Amino acid sequence: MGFIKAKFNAPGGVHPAYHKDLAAEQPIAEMPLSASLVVSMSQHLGKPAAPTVKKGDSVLRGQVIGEAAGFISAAVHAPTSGTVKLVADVATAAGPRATAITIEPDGEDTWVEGITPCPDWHQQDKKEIVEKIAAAGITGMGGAGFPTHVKVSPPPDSEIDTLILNGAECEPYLTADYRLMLEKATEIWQGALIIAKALDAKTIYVAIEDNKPQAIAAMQEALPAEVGDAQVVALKTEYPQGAEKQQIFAVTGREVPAGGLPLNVGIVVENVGTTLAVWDAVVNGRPLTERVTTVTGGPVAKPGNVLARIGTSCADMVEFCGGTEGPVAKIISGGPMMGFAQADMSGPTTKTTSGLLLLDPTSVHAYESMPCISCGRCVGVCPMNLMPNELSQFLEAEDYETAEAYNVMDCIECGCCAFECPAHRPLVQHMRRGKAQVMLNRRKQAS
Amino acid sequence: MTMVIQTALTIGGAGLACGGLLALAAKFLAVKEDPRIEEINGILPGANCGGCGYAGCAAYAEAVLLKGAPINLCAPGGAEVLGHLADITGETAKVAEHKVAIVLCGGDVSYAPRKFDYNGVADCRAAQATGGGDKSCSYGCLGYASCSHACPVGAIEMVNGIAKVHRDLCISCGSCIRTCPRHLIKMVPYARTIHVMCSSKDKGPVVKKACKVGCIGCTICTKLAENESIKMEGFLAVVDYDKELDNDAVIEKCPGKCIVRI
Amino acid sequence: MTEYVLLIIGAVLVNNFVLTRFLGICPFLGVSKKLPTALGMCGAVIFVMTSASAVTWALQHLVLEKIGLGYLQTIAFILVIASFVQLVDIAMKKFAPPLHAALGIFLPLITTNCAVLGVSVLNVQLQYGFLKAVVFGFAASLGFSLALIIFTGLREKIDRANPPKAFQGIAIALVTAGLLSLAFMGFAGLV
Amino acid sequence: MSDLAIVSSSPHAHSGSSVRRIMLDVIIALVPALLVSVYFFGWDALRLTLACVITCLAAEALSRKAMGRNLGIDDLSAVITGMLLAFNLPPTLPTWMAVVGSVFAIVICKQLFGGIGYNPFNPALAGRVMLLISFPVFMTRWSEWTLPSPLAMDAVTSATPLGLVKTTIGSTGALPFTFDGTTMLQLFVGNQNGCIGEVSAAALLLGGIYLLVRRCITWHIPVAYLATVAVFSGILWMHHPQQNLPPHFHLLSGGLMLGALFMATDMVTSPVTKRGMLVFGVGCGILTMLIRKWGGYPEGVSFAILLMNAITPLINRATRPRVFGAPKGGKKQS
Repeated sequence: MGFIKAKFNAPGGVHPAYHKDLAAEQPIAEMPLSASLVVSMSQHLGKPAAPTVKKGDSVLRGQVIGEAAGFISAAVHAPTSGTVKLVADVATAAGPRATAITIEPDGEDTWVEGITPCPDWHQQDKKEIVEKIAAAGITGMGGAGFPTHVKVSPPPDSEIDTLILNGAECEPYLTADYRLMLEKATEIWQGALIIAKALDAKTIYVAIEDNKPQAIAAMQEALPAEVGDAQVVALKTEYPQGAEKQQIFAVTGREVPAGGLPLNVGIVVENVGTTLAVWDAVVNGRPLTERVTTVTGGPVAKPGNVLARIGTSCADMVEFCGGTEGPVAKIISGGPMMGFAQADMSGPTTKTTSGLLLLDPTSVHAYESMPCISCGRCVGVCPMNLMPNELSQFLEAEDYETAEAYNVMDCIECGCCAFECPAHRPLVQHMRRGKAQVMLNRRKQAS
Repeated sequence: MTMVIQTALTIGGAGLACGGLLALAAKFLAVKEDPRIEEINGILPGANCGGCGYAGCAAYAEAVLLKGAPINLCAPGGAEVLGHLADITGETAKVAEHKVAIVLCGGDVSYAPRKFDYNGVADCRAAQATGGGDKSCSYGCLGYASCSHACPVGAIEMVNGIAKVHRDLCISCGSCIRTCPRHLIKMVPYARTIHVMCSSKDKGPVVKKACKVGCIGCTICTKLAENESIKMEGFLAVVDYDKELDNDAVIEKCPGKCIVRI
Repeated sequence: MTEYVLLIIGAVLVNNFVLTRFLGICPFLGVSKKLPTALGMCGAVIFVMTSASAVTWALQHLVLEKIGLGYLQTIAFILVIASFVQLVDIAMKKFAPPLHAALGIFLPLITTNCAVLGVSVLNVQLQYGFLKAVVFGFAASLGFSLALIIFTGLREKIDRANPPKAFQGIAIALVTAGLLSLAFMGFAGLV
Repeated sequence: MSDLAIVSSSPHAHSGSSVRRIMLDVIIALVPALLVSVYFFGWDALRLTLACVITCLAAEALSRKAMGRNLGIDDLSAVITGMLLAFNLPPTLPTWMAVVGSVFAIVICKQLFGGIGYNPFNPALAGRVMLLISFPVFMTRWSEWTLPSPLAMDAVTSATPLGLVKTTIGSTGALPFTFDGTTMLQLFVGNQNGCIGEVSAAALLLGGIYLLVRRCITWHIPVAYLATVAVFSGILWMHHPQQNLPPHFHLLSGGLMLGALFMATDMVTSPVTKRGMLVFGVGCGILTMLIRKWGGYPEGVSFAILLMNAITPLINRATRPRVFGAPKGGKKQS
């Protein structure tokens, strides 16, 4: 039984230089504990978690230090045992301020009590699985950070028939998911079966770009015998194949309605890293306290894939990878297409930090505010079929009504338009700002 | 002579015919509307600043008559417009106190450096959403002039990288307040001249590191100021504009040099 | 039949009222900011111009010429046109208030739209028969509409342009109209 | 440069394309046509090209300076405007007229709108049409060169092939020459009377292929344009072979190749959507043939493209793609 090729391909898309060779062959390396860990209460979409510890408290690994504050929220756990040094508001790279808890590890790394492995997860029913996922504080680890327990408990009226494991990793430079698929294929499959059980999904696809034949082979080989309808799907190598709506279309030919969710077409997509975390939570009973991050880019001396505790500072990770060689002009949390640039390396990693990318001055792209020359390239590459050229012009003129009428809210901020723009316009930034303003206006109107 | 009569008759006849037609049309197709709406619209300043909370002067005019909106919402119009509105509607209302906008940040480029090199759209809201803003102080004025662009009367000028309101030009419409992502702009009574030009809620050491004219939360001013007209909100001294304050001591004694008279 | 086709092509493209005869510039510049408003204006002008052509033809040939008062042409025509526009105004206020509000002052100004008077006078000058006069009036209003719609598209583009301060607004619109008129010269000699 | 890290919005990667690079590619693509025109028209071709390019650059720099804006001539777009305008001029045109046309193109048609990206009309074409209307005699006085070509047979009228056809059909009702292989070959290599840059279909096609390979243009506009002209003229020709020129003659003569490959494809003034580009090309083709066949001018390419430029915003509006996930064939948003 071989893998199948994706029958469909979503509109648009670009082919950036991949640079995956920097870290692709580096096995996942576990990093020693840092001297201090900073755990943000806002590592996911939705409401930030509410801190449950105060300065001076001692905590154990896996202990809840932040409670989910609402349905769309996620719990946060202590990444190791130690003492709480500080609970304070800090500015995050994305803008809004959030509470963060600084922990000084005691070096013992003692697990909190009550971690009970359950090797035969089949005994657990749907409800228990979802509860365990929620208790483990798992969020989407591909980048957006949507709480996973919400995803795996769809409203009762929606029927989910398909689970797609997202192993596309279409972001250049990043190889964390690739390494996971090579090294943990069996566990990922088990995780997939657990999620499929929670969802009652009959079909499981693993979507991988066809520039990763080894990952395809590894996942193919590990395909468990017990599963009926499961398949590895090779996607055409094109950014953004990892974007949810585009991937669903590529794999199944179903179009998620504009403004809708994948569950509207009976599908749930989970990142492979998330799936592994689910396996860990359900089988080993362990909450999410660490993740694999690709530390890469020209100035990194020894790029690699690092298994680090959540809250490890970027500087420590880079140090673990041999430090830097030559000047660093840009520090990016995530990949080059959708990652967030950081002011410095002091910031901590979160559940969503899939990569830490350093760029030297020559590979930094500078935005200009040149006028649009209407070349139409952004229109051609937009995977959502929008017209970023005119949307950006409406938004520059602060005409939010027109931009909204022309579907600015459907923008997925993938960056294809700005990647192609010969006038070097900051198109994604315009969209992002426009979307925020439209949301603000809508809220104002509702109230 | 015949020609004159003929001319007069023809034109007169045609005119009568047309007039009759129009009269009929006006009768059968008439649309009722309150003539006062147009009248009020004419009295309003026509700046369409939106300060009243309605989409523009015309919308406000309609709201006053049809939805019973208060008649003292037009800040640019001031007492004069209020008087006219009172005459038309028969309502009475007090003139709202003359307020002007002020940007509560004094950390210009010479006092507060940049913490990274921002590359992108020159707009405060965009800059704030990209890395949290490039100013060393995470509460200070970013200086990308969004408020200045939003001001309908050009009352906000960028001086040394921060926004300054010309208080005599300000029409207190509040457009600037809505654009500032850091909520630095406040409406304060025109008569008041002493302000704490800082909005940083950070602790003293953090403020000191970020800006040379920030409020370090020393609380000296709160002790000097009469009847609690300056209060502490966390680590920040805030003027209570409901209480009198005219005391040069607070200005002289402020170690952060952030209390000023404008 | 060919005759009428040529008449229409002539009035729409070759001797476009706005772009080659330069009549009706006021609404052309005034209501070309948004497409829906422009379309409303087109409807109003098509109605007024076609019916005014018919009525003024009748007035000229059945009344004025019969009694030798041909020289009253202009004033009589304006009277008729003015009434027509008032009629449209009243009707629109009743049946399409948003459009009425959007057109604003430009609706009554069709009265002084020289294109309407122009077509009536041209009908007399060119000695068209009744049917031909009506067709010509209709074609001329089509030409006006075509120019207005094209220009509205351009206006939406140049509204986002960045002209020097002295040329912002109506100045750059006039420059654009001039260039559009230049392009329309290509139709010269077509009929 | 400061030591601070650079922070910008995503994406942090870029394809490496730039406006300047695109413009440079277009200039490179125009070089073959320039060489051919120098070969056939000699010094005059060089004189006009230089005059136009230099004037355009100077006008761009001066007008931007007068407006108090940054000098923006390093994007090279003014060079292209200059070259295209020159390519649309007859070899005998006095230099000062070329200068007037260039100033008009750059100042009125481009900089008044705010410079690159904002102009609704192709500046070179608008400049050419302005000259054609202002100086019709000079703009249609063709070469005094004795070209080694059967098409330049009438040294007295020295008209372009299309002009010759228009006048001869008008007076005699028959076509002035036959369409054997030699004639076609001469047309193809550029051995014909005409504006300096438009004569050689071969050189222009070479440049067009370069642009396609470099992804500066897409196939949509040129193919739609040329195919429409071919089909339109083909129908006429099959209907009345004695009265009408065959499609291949239409394709190879006049400014069609130059227009279809270099001027209709001007990014700023053509639609941004693929469907819009097809509509644009078809519209250009129909208007070109209308003017060539029934209009007062022997050639209609410039006017056709200018007219389509004018409705480009409407085409963009009408060919907005269906948003991914929006209902198919559903209601269009206003």
